[in-house]
Amino acid sequence: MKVSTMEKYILLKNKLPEWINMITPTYTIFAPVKEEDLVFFKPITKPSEMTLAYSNAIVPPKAQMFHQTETMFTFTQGKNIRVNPASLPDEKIVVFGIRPCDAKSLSIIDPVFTNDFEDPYYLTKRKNAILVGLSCNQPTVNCFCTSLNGSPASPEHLDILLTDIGDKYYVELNSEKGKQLVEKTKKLFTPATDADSKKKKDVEKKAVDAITRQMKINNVDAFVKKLDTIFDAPYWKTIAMKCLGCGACTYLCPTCHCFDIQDETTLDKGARIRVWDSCMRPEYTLHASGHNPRPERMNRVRNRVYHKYNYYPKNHQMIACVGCGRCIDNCPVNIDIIDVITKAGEVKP
Amino acid sequence: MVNEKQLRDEVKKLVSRDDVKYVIGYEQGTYGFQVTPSFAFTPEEAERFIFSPLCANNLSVYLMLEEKPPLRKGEKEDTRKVGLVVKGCDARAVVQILQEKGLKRESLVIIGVPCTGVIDPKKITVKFPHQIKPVDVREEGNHYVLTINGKNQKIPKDELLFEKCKQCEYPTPVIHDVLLGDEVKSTKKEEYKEIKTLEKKALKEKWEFWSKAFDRCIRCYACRNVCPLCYCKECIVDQLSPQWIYRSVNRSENTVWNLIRAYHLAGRCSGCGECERACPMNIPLTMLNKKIEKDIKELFQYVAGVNLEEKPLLAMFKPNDTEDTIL
Amino acid sequence: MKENPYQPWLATIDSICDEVGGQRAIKTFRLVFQDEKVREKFTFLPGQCVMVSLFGKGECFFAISSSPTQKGFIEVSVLKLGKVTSALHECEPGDVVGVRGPYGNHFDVSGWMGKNLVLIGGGIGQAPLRSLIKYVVDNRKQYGKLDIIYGARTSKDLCYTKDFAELKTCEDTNACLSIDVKEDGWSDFVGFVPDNLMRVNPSPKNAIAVTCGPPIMIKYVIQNLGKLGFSEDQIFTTLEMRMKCGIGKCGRCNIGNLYVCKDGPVFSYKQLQNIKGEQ
Amino acid sequence: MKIGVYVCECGINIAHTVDVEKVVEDVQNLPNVAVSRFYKYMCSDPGQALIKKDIKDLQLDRVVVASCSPRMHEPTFRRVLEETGLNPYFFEMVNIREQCSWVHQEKEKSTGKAIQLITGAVARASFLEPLEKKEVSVIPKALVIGGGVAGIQAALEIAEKGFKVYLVERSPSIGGRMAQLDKTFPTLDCSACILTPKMVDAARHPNIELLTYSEVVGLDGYIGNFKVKVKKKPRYVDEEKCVGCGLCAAACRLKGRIPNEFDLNKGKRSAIYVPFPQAIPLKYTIDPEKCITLKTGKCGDKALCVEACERNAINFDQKEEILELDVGTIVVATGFDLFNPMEKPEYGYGKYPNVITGLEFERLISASGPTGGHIEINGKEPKKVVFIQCVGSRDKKTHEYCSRVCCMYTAKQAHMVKEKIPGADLVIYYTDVRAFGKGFEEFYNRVQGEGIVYRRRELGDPIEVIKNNDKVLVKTKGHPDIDADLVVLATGIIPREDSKELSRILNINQSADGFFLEAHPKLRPMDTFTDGIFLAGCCQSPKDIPDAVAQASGAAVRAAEPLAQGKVEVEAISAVIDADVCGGCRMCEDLCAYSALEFDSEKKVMTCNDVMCKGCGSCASACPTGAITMRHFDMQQILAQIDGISAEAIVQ
Amino acid sequence: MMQTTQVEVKKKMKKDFEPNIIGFLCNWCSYAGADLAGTSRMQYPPNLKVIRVMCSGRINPIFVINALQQGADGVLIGGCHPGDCHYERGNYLARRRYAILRELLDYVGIDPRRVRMTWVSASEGKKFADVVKEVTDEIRELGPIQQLKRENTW
Repeated sequence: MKVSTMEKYILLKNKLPEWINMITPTYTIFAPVKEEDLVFFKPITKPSEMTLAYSNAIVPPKAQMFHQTETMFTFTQGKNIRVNPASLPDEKIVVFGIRPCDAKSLSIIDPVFTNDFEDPYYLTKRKNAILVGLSCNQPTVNCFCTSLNGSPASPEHLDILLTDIGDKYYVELNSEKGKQLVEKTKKLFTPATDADSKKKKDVEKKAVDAITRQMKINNVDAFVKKLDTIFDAPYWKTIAMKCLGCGACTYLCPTCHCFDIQDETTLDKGARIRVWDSCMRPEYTLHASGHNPRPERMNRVRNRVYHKYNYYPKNHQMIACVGCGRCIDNCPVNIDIIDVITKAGEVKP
Repeated sequence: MVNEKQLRDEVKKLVSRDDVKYVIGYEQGTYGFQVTPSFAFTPEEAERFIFSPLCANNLSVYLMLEEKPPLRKGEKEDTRKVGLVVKGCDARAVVQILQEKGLKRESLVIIGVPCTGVIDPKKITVKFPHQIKPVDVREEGNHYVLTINGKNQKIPKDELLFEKCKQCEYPTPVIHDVLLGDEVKSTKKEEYKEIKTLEKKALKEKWEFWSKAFDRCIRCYACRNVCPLCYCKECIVDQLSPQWIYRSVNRSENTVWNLIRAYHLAGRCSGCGECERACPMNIPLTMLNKKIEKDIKELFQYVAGVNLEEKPLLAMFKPNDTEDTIL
Repeated sequence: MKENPYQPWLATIDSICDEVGGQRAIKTFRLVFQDEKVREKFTFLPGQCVMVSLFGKGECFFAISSSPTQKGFIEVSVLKLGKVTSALHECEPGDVVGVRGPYGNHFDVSGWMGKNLVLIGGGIGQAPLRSLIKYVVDNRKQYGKLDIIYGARTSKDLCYTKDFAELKTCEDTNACLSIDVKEDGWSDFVGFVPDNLMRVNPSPKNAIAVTCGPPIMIKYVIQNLGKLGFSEDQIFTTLEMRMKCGIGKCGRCNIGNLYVCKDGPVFSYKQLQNIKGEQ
Repeated sequence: MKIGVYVCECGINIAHTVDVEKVVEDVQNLPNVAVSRFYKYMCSDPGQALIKKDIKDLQLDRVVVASCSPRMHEPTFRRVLEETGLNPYFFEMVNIREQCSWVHQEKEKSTGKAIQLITGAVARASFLEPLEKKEVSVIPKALVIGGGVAGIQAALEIAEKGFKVYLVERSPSIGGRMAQLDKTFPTLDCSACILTPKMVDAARHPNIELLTYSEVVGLDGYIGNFKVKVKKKPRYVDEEKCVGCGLCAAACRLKGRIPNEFDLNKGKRSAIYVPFPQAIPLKYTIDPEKCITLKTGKCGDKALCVEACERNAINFDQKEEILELDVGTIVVATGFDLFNPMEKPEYGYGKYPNVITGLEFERLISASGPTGGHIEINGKEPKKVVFIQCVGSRDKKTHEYCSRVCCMYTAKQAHMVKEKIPGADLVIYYTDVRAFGKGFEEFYNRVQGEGIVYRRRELGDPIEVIKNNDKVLVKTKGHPDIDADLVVLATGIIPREDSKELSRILNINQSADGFFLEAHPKLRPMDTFTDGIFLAGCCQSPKDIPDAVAQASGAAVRAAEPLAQGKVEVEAISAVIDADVCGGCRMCEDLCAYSALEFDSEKKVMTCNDVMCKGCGSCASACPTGAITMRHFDMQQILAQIDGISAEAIVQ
Repeated sequence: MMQTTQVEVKKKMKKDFEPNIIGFLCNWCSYAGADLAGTSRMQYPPNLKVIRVMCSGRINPIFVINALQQGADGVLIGGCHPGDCHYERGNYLARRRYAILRELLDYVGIDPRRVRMTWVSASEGKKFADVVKEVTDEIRELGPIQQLKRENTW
């Protein structure tokens, strides 16, 4: 999918609405929309609905591929049991304004939904989606993507990346999909100059420099091994003391992908639905027998950390964290993953 | 505000006692204006304790959150006391928990802090969105003085205070073993201005307001988990048979969840506002809780969390309770 | 796009066998796929599992307790415990359920050819072993000595009594039953399964031991196998976790980085010792 | 799961507004429904046999019957299930008669509603759980409240069956209203003559313990195991010692100065008294509100009664006692009050001595009454007597019901006047004469034949009684005025003043008219909705003596049944507490009116006493953790029922 | 002109609309009252479908909310008159719960007239019929419930 030589263009800021208007008939456009001081990715019908002066969406755009609630199929109950497959949407979508970190999160969770059993719900939407990113010029307090080999202006996991370089956007086409999206609207774009490229680099550097909080993981492999040695450390208990066991961190995490499956019914019909679930809840692992392999909050907090920084790297060779800082921003008791991981590195085995 | 040295000394004294397991207080958080709950098991750990206008958390939530794994053979139950730093509204939650017999009074040592109001972190981060280093916040009369990068900034209290604090009727903890500092008397009366304004609106407007708010709900249940009085062993939303509230996240289920949560706190909510603070989706949850608080005050002359001997609101009745809308 | 892995095939309950009654009842359900093509296509090996759906109630993960050598149906044994299993117990022959699978790994039946097998089960834990036993009995010549050690609390809690009656008459098969407490008319061993294992005293030579059952039993069985000289990689067990998807996505059944549904349920003792994670 | 649905046509009661065929057809398709049928009378033997056959042949495990109110036939059908070996609580009844076919006219809509209701029931049925009936042992004793003729009858009958009976009477003597009557209609037996032997029997019966001058003040427990609190008021006379000689009363300083309530204040008594000469027990009682010693602590130099009493029976130190009785069943026979005609001032009652009530008239003509049976008013024998019927009865403003006895007692009283004052002029104002009982019509004809004038007036027509010298003028619309010497008002029977309080103590219901409510007006006229408590006599509705006695006998039989059985089934519907979920908040403890919920301080959870629990479910709906399940009305069942009723496919 | 027709259409729709009303009636008073209305052949609209419970105290506010979720346009709770509860106090407890619930529903914009409570004794058949008429008319006027109802997009 990736194109070898990235094509680079310029889109004047005042042309952006035109571009969006041009692609709106073909694509459902999810863009950042402000509501009650928060930003959400929502379908828009006209460019004026969106806001691009934002740091990041409260709910990560993983929700556009991996719906919080999804009907897997419906069935009829009673005498004539029938299963009716849910129709998978063939709607083409553009996630506009997605941050590079969130785009990376999708690449991170892709293998889970792919593995031996392809998840049709996620993959259909993922394949039908074009990610048009927007570089993060003003990282927030808790942004730390650079600690995880990310960059606020990296086109790596995107189809297209836009970078605000003053009165215009520096446009990088990073995939065939991205190219195709621009193809029909080529007239709005002009090729980027070296000066533009330099400008982009400057903007990126400024943004990188603005990220002041750092998580200290020097070597991923070493850190994974380190965690293996401190699994039983009392450290986890001290972290978990504060934890309330709410699911805010998991629901808002762009790489968390756990779900629950439930049947919802009326008298004669029903649907099997899946909803986001959270490993922070005791019910998550509770056996019908009453046994719970992760009975205490300590087990669950540790599992969450290990899942991202130990199990995931073991299985998929990457840390399942992009450094977006949402879990830090939204923890009611200031459990701070930067702090947790940095200090874990210092714990003696 | 409280003298921190006095607070630490008190906590050190407590944790040195054989019958005290640990004391829950506040310490400096990891960035900016964050303050975080802190557990002192030893006098050294008590050194971390602080108290400032940033100490918003209601620590009484931890009283019912402590997990007690089943005892092993021969193991004895740890019956040592837990110490707790409480503000006015936190103390009401403690009273309510004790009243509901969730805990025994003897199992607690309560350090009361007369409270002159705490800062809403949402309000302060809007003003200083990129503050990473910890900030010293002091109170001076009607102002807060913030020392940021060596410079002092004076901000009127009203701009930063939680709304709940502006009409607090019980700023001095109604229950305590030790009271640090002088009692703060309230001259305020909860006016429920916001509630009354909304009440008067047309049904359609009210529904628009709330459905929009509930639509945002992602059912992370932070509101529930942060609430000191939501301590059911199994919450109704987690029950599967019967399943009253479907796990689907949509307007109907979200509305019902939020209504049930509020209803469940009828006559129990101490008004600490933690639910709203914890909500990542900015749902004005206290407006639901306060509404019920107002109603039960008016209908049944009932105030939660101020009297240890009070019986639960919904477990009793008066023969002449309101009949207004009964056919 | 491949077939939707979450969507079950319809299967009819062909027959139900009451294994154990009472509070913790166990029933074995024989399921026949409605679609003939599925019936043909569905292949599995002992140890593998299926997700059985009761529409409107939910899904549960069960080890297949019949053997791949038995064609045209699969069987699952169900302990009545939660919402779905209780509802399953209410079902009658002719009722329709959903089945998807097979999932998970399996006993290494080809790798174990020529070896002596010691199969140690307790209670409902016998279900996956039953599949293996049938498989081995049906391919008897390819395996060495077969020791089956199975126990339950009382004689009424023993599953598959009919099978055992047959097994006892089989040559080269040593089926040793036990119950925990003495009962009138019980001629087999009285005592716990790990003790019965010591009594049977199988040789570790060229042998594989597989144990399934309650965690506490497994713990002592493994200890005793060690005493008998079995090494870590000679001992296998199956694990259980709360499951939802069955295909390694929903997240909850992990032990460390392994998912029981996908990477298990069969693990060697050696493997388990190296996993950091809650079991 | 196999559910059988049976729809009853109830003759045409249901079928005329509900298309049962369509109902059966539609519900056939519901999940889990194995069979649905309709039949003319489901409750009939063939109807029941139909269900039984299906249960056996089709192996049904739940049964839904759509017919009349479950308050009527639920037990019938539960028995059907039981007889086939199915748990009786696997039954669900749908009310498509009282709450559907009888109250709606449009066939289409009633049919739709019936389908919705049945769908709800079917949905609920699949979640029904088997319940075990609970048995409790029965204390082989009974309590009868009220010592009137009904109470006496009930007590005697229970006692005769060999069970101990406490007969509680609030006044100093048993006998009740009947003791106040002179003659009884239509046979003109002397009331006292037929009642007194019964009173004596009751007093003498070894199984009956009389508790006169006593009141029931509290009740706890349940059928088979009631705990009754009885307040025994002090008589200030030692009952053991008093022989009823009456010397004390004769000696009393207040002799002849206190109006006697028994004579409706027409006669006079002492402060120490028996209400009437045949009182049982014949023990004297000191009126604490009148007795000088009790009021002032001193009565002259020495209380004369004390002096007079040879047996030293008088004891001013007696105190009120609270007795606790354990009984298995209770018969309530608390009788009635009479309408107070002061509420209808137009009759002049209370203003003019010439206007008296029927009961006052009874005392007047009674040989043991204040005048020794001589009819006199203002010291003269009346020549012109007017009777007015329906005073406080059949009157929307006061009491809407008919008191049933006034027509006949008025006829009887008129007859008595004629007998004693042959020349008297008698006019009876009536609206309808209701002479429905045995011998009533004959008696009415006889009285008419005696020259007594019956004048009809419409119920709405006012009658006015005004003073005319020492007589009164009775003015009636459409009739000439009558200058009468005596006006007798036939006042109606009304519920006792304290019946509300008693209904609360006993936890039984009152109907709209204030009388105690029977469990079923036709089929369970003696039962209340509280198991183990039965009704007899006028506390349930106005009755004449034979009806009261008949009902008392019936109530006695009902009350004796559990005593004879020795055990009784109590409500299987009760709360269960899941100890794993219970948080021990003890909220429910305060809620339960029956103290069925107890805190287990060791396990720190609540426990529910099955037998004490009445199954109201208040605790379950208040339990914050949802630890309390209300059997037979659990969340799952109700949820399913709502779902079924509202199922879109059906509602459309 | 155009406007009037629209209003008329709207009115007509309201008239045609048959609300689904769920009644939770206590066994001892209001259910008996409903039975009496039946034996007295008092006519009332068929929209109310009764769920019998032992006592109004059994009615958890969640029942009401759930009924509205599952498609009831209105809910009627029936209990014994104050002081007459078969279980002494269930109706008093229910009354408190109801008062709070009603206020709360109103506050979030759900017409509180959709949830009503009534005291009907076993002898008040007429009252029961009248209440059902009144409630049905009122809810018919309010139209189908727009809030709370489960959409079940599947």
